[in-house]
Amino acid sequence: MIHIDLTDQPIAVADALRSVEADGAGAINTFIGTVRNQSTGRAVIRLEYEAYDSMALHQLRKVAEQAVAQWPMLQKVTVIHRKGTLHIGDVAVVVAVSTPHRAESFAACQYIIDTLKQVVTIWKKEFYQDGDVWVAAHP
Amino acid sequence: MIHIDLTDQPIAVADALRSVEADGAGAINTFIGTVRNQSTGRAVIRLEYEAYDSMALHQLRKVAEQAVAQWPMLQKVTVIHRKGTLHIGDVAVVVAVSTPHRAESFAACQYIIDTLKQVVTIWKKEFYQDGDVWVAAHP
Amino acid sequence: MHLNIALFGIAREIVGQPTLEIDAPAGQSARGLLAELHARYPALAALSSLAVAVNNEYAADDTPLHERDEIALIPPVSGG
Amino acid sequence: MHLNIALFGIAREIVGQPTLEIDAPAGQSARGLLAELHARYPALAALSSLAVAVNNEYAADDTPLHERDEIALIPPVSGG
Repeated sequence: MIHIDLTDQPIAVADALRSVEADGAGAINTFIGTVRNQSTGRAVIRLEYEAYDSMALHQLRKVAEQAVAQWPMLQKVTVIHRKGTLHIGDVAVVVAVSTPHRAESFAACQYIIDTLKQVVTIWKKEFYQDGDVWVAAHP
Repeated sequence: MIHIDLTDQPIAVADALRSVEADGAGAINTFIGTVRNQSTGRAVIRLEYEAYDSMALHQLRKVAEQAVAQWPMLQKVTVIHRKGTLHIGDVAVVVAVSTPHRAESFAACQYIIDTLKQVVTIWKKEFYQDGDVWVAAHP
Repeated sequence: MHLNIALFGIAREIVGQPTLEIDAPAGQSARGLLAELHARYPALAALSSLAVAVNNEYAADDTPLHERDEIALIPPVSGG
Repeated sequence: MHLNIALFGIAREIVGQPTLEIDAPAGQSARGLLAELHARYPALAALSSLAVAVNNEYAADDTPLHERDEIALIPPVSGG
């Protein structure tokens, strides 16, 4: 019911969507995060995700479990996060959830991506023409 | 930037997702509506969507344009609705939007599917073992 | 004047045909058309809602109808 | 006691290595460890936040550390 992955290979988005299909679930909401060509006004060339793997996997599962506790109608949840070097347009994260009714699919998917960004031990370094920055590291 | 379709062929979900990719859009939200195996407690065997095509296409485009007016950061919007006979698990509708930031991708996608359900001239008839019902027709 | 009305979903089933031709007084409004159709087909009154569309837009109650308009009867929609 | 601390992201760069071995008094708390590391690596104090993780969970300030614990320093996360 909960599928979690952290991978250095390209994320197969179509497979992630299929993984949450369920005959009792009429609503599937999916959030896909991709690498943008700019960040706070600077042109991004590539980025690197570093992960504390064991803790990231543990925390991802906890976030998904919290979502299921909050929205018991959740049928299936898939969260896949990429690590390593990514280029413009590459998929960094996919969250997919299925529910019988649509409002809960939006709420649960948004809860998972919002919470993931707060607690999951993954770090993004953006590379520009003239330097690089660990995102969110400094105030 | 806005892609609308009403089709009697199976919806290619992966193509719909790809259609909203944009280098400036880091967030893609997708809602997929599929045929559930039950509705208000009755087992559904199949359903049929009937459409007033010209008005449905016109209204779908208006809904997408309203979303762009409300969230000017929207980069691309794709809405595809199926018509004809569908079976359990078939995809009935796909809404996909891309934005630079994620909160707006959720809000715009939810606005589109919620408004679609209120105004777009498509009618669903559910078939059960022992009868059929035009959904929402009667109070 | 002569109006051609397209019917869909349960409205099509109640009337028993996909289009309806009716004679109406010049300047007939959407509201007037609905009253006429409710009188002819009482089952239409049991629907949760029934709107008139003119040229692919929902019509206000007092919208005047014209012979050349594309007119349709819109029972409660249920897409998505 | 002897603690092995895993370092990630900008914390790894500030310290200049992916793990750190330090001696700490028995019963050292997460807060105490952070104070010690801030003293050794002042650049850590400039971060928006810095947490201690013990066995894959975020540790409270007063969580006591043990030699066998898997301890990590968690600078501001930025996944997604």
